[in-house]
Amino acid sequence: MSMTLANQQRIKIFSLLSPAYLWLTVAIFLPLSAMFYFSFLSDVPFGQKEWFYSTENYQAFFQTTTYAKLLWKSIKLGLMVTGCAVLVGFPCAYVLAKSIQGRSREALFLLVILPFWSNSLVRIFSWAIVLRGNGVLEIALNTILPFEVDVNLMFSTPAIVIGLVHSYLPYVILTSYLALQAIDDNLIDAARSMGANKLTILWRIILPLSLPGLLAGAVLIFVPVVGSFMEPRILGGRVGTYFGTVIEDQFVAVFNWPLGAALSFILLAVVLIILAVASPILRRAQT
Amino acid sequence: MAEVSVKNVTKKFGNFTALDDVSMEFPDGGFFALLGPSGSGKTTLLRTIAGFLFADSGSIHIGNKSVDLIPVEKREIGMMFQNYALFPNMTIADNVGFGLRVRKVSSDEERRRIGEALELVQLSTLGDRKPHQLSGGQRQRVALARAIVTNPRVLLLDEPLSALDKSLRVDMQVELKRIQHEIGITTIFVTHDQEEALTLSDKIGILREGRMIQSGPPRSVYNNPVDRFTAEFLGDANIVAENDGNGRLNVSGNPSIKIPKGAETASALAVRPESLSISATEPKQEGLSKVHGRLVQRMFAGAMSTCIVQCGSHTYKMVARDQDVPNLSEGENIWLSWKSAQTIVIP
Amino acid sequence: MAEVSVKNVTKKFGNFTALDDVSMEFPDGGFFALLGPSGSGKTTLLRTIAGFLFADSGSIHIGNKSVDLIPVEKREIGMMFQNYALFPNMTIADNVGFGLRVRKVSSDEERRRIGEALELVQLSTLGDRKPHQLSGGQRQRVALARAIVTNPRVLLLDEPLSALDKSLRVDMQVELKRIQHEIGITTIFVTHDQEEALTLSDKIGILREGRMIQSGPPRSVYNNPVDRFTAEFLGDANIVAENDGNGRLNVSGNPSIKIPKGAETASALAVRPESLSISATEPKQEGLSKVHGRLVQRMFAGAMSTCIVQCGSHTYKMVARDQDVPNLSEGENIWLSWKSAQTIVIP
Amino acid sequence: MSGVLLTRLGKLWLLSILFFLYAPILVMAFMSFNASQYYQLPFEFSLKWYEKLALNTEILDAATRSIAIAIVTTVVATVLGTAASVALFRFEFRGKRFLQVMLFPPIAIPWLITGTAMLIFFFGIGLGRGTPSVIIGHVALAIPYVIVVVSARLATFDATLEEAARSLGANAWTVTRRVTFPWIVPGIIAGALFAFAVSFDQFVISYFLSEPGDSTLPVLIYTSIRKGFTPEINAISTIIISVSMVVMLIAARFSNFGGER
Amino acid sequence: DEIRVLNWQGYGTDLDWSVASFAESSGHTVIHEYFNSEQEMLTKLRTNPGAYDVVLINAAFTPQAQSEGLIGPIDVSMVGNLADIPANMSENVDLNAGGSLHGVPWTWGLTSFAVNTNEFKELPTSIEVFWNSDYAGKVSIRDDALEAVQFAAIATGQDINDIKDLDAVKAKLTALMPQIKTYWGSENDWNQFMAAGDLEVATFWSGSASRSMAAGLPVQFIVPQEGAIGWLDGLSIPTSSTKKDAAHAFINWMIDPEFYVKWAADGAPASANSKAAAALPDDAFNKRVLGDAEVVARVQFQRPVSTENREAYLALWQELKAAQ
Ligand SMILES: Nc1ncnc2c1ncn2[C@@H]1O[C@H](COP(=O)(O)OP(=O)(O)OP(=O)(O)O)[C@@H](O)[C@H]1O
Ligand SMILES: Nc1ncnc2c1ncn2[C@@H]1O[C@H](COP(=O)(O)OP(=O)(O)OP(=O)(O)O)[C@@H](O)[C@H]1O
Ligand SMILES: [Mg+2]
Ligand SMILES: [Mg+2]
Repeated sequence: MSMTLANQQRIKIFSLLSPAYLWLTVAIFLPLSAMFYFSFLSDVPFGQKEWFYSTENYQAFFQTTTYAKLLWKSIKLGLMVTGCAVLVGFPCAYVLAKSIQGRSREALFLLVILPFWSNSLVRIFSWAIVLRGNGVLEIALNTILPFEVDVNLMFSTPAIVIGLVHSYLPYVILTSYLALQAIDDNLIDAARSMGANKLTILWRIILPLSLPGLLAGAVLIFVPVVGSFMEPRILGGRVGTYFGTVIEDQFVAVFNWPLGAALSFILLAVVLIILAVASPILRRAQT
Repeated sequence: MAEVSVKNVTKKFGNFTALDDVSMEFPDGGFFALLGPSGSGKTTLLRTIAGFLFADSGSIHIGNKSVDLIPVEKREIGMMFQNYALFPNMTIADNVGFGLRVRKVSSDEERRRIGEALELVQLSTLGDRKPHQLSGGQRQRVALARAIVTNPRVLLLDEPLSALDKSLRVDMQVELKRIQHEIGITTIFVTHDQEEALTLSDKIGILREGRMIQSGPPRSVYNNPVDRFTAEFLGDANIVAENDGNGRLNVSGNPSIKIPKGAETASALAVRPESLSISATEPKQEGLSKVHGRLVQRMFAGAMSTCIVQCGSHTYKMVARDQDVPNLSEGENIWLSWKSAQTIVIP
Repeated sequence: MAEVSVKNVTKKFGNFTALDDVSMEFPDGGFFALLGPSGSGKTTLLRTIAGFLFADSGSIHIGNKSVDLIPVEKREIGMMFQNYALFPNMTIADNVGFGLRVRKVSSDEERRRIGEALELVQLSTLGDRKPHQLSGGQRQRVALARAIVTNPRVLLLDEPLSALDKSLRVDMQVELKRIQHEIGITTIFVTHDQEEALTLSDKIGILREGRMIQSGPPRSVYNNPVDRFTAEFLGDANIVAENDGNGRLNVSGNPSIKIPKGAETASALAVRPESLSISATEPKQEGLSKVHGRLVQRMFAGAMSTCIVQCGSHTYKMVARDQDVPNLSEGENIWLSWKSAQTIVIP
Repeated sequence: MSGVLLTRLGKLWLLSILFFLYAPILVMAFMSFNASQYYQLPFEFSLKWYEKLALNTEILDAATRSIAIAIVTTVVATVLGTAASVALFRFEFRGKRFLQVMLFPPIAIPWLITGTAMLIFFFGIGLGRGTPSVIIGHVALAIPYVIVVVSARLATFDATLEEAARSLGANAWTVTRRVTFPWIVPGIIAGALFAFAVSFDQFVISYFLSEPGDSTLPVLIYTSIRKGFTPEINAISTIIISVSMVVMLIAARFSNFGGER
Repeated sequence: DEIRVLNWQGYGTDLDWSVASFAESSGHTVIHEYFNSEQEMLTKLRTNPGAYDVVLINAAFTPQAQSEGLIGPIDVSMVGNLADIPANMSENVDLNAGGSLHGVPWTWGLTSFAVNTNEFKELPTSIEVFWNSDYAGKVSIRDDALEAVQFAAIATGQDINDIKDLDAVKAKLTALMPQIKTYWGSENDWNQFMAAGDLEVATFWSGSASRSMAAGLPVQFIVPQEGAIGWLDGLSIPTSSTKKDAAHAFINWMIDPEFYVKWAADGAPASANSKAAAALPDDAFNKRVLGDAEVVARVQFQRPVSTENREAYLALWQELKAAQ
């Protein structure tokens, strides 16, 4: 009976969605489709090079264990970085949303994102200065501590994790903040009146209610970290070879685009599968 | 299970004083009603007792011990919020069971007690729904069930039955009374329903603009209001005489209104609508105060009817069962009378 | 300003039927009350009239035109929500002024009308506050002011006064009546307060489990309930006789209960608590039905007192003004009687 | 009291995290005042990098261009992204899950690949390189971030508020502007800040799509790696961060977007 | 005209003073675009026809560019300074791919290694220093498959352009891995790591080394007795260039001794122009080290690498890296 009302709604949805998705189509989906097409070619079809269709690029992934090993390493890195960022960032967001009031909250809200505005390369090189032996961290610790310590975190997995957590922390802080700040304080009061301690309230009330925000943040971290290459390369040194760096090599150094594209689509597929498997579990956790 | 006392509590929001030197005793195991106009500080008082708000001065004692340093979750209270505060992410059963799970009750026992509580509020079939799938009154009942299921020492209820229809409300009142009686929970509840306050409670407290104006057993507050506000707020009151400002009562030149002994300097005299009798002719008995007037309106309101009578510049309201009101029509000249003992002296 | 009619509306949530073939007419400019137990579909019906929910079948007409294809914002309604739905980011004045600004009212006029509306709900001084700084009753009044300030054609109020104390509620009732009268807004309100429904409305509708059981002028519904549920829901009812299942009324072997003519096959007979008289001795007048019993409890409830009387297996409830009840003590043997004309026949 | 203690601890935690977030920024600023070209310690104060920067029109031009592109990107991406998230979150329709999943490729596929793909595609359709292409690319990369962040906020919106507004006669646009929008402002602002960051720090897309001679700051920085980028880069970064910080703090002073309930 | 030059950043052509004086003398302005690997350079040429007028190509890649039709023959008559370039350079087979000159020899240099002189009392003379456990964790090589493999080929005494025993190379590199602290990717990395003391021995380019030394870093470039990798860079003109005259003029200016001497002062690779080399002061790095005939004899110049070999090297290198 609400034919036209439904139609009106359809028009509304369409007009809200189409600009963004059209834009994405032109600038991302179509180019990526071209890339997807390339991933089935033997060589890029430019100049006078010869090429033919093949799935050899995808086969390459399975021919050696190198790629699978690196992909697994990247996923582990993604989980580790996401985990650290959530553990570090969520409490932060909570304090920001619930303990800080008034103007200073707005200011802190902005300050959290601001580091993001610096160039990532400059930021990572700065981390290098901090983390290396005889670097800022070691000097600072030695001036504070009464005994000599020797900190050289540079070129190690911890260095990569620190650099990546730093780069992506604002995502989880802000998305969690957005969700936390919307929780009605009365709910927390109600739980307290029933004798719930802080931990129970966190676990049973705050976490489930802020889960949409927390998850958005986690996804925004996990997904790019799995494909990251710059931070591992610069901060990881010898151990900094990941799936992302291999893809980068294909594009920047070796210029085997078809293989690079194939590897990225494998990466995308794996990431989507992980998200698809995780989402029902998480949705159940929310209730 | 524990007596509650509120001692000289003052609470400000910014420079607005929501509670102003409020004191009241709530003896162990009693049933207490807080009344007051909208915005008078009832919720604020409950929240202070619960421990969500910290008094600017004064203190709260529960079971003879100051709880000023004890956080909410250790006070062993059950609280029902005016806006319910149901957990939107949990089912009804989980909402009700929250307090039990916190107390690490065995899961059998938990299930049993959730079942009982839902039964009590007549929602047994809705345990699996989420709060947003319930009607207003259903939500209110879930909140009530949630507050009582843990058998707290003190039960604080903020308008627990306001969204319920009369028959359900009566059922709930009976249950609340039963629980309070059986387990002896000290219960403090805020209500706008005077009948509820008067019939259920052992003691009522009347708040106005953050001050506790009067407290005591319902009948005594009803019959001996300390001021005109209370007289008019709790029940209804026809003011029949007012102090003329020179310390003498002014009965508007109506000598047939008898001023009780010792009340000559009271601030006002009042009579309750239900104390009035209406008659077409002047009643002749001894000891009656009476006024002459015109029946302006007769209104049907179910069990009771209301008559509005205009007597000079005063408008009187009288209530009675329809069958107890003589057959008079609007516009007729009539007499209102009352036993002088029923005149309320407002000091 | 416009008549509303609800025609055979059915609404389901999943497989739960919230409204089941509901029809009701709300003539132009009237004041209508919807009553029903908690969860009976009152809010659902209001929301369907407003246009937030689409009926699964049936249709809604406003001003003789079907509005099924007209979106909420074009229906020119004013709606007050059971949970208020105040805009948290706006001040009280902005909340109230929202509908005006949408209508592009000049800012002078806007200010004036916001002022008036806030005055009406007695919140003039709080215009600058945010909703979270108000008490429950204050929020409710803001919601009310917001719904009426735009002078809509139809006003839909979901328990508009439930959080208000009696005197404020009476004030608001008077104002609502005045506005409805002056501007002629068709007003439909949900209430749990029977007195409110009976005194204010031109017509009431009683919902139960999604069905409209009875509708009509208050007095007629009160005096001629169509079934036992209505009899007991609206007001109170003592069931004095029930059908024995063979099509004959069973007066529990009490021959002094007179069965009205033609009521021999009715499903039950009832009498309202306020119809009863109580006496220590058997009343001898003609035309009275009567029962003998024991006064179990006498309860003070302000204007009215309630007596509970046990008569064999039946429990009777009687209400009257304290002064109209003879001086009897609990436990005494007494007679209850009523004029046979006051026996309610439930068909 | 334990509550107070916990609150204190919480604030302390927040402060340490802020310190963590700013540690490299501080080092970056610190090094811009250090004389050594190779970021060698010990520290030796010098303003020479700022002096050099003042003469380096290439860096200054690139910085200005980057800021301009980032602002345009932020505005466009925020508007489009917010609109889309409103549609995705407030309505039910077929294909919704698909559209939501489609937000992941731009985030998941390394920018390098996306950038290359764009380059090829834009050449294919004859758009070629240049600032318009750069902006198209930046906006596209920023949109998913805006949508994800704004949606996180929308998830907490109480739909009866919209109903209330509609009952008062507000049309869809007014409802959005006056009721929905104020509630999601914090999300929109966060989304906009991310969009700005995505664009302002976007090296790959700009690298592929900008025309020779008008590269952006990140491109300049990235390509100067080979030769060695000098503390001049730190100097310009320090200036940009300080200025943004001042602007933001002023904005925070005069506006209220942290959300309120 | 405005010409566009594609080159590594900071590699001679984009010096401010030179661009300025070229503009002054010829009236042509110069705009630069940079690449980060030869492959990227090729791709840029392929995907941006018409965008560049001069491009720097390593001689090992010139045949490929020529065979793909990306670059065209040089008009020798328009490059007067070509006369000063010795025949061994100008007749280089790779630069003369397709039978005519496609790249004007510009600079050449070595890929060998440099050490931190603070740590080395005595400079090493053998490449084996990389495998010396004293320097474990202080060693670096560039993250480049070809360079790594050719480096190991030298260490195992093989011809870098014709590696017979790839297993030996792999074994040598496997043994090298634990010694490595990090891979370096750019000159900037290298300098910073050295300056910070992270590294003591690292492969390096001769031109870069001279720059680092000029900037005051305590390093010394070593050409070990086992030999070193040599490379030759030429300047080419894309077929699609529309400003060929200006392009030729620019190339001519680039191999002019006047330009070179000034460039060499702040660190440059060796010039292909013998006059330019001769004009250097005696203590200049390029004259001191690369001018030594005994050193030049040890250099193995890079030739083009076949696709199969390139892929094999890459697989080897990736496998080694992934194993870390
Ligand atoms: N989204 C929903 N899903 C399932 N059931 C619902 C939903 N919303 C309401 N209901 C059910 O529909 C019935 C009618 O609800 P409605 O809110 O109309 O009741 P009501 O008469 O307003 O009650 P109250 O007086 O308690 O507010 C209730 O039983 C409620 O549980
Ligand atoms: N956060 C606040 N800031 C300022 N004033 C407040 C705040 N909270 C409550 N108030 C004011 O304090 C007074 C008391 O509020 P309270 O909620 O205790 O009233 P109440 O007696 O419960 O009223 P109601 O019956 O309407 O619920 C009210 O006038 C209210 O406006
Ligand atoms: Mg309250
Ligand atoms: Mg309702």
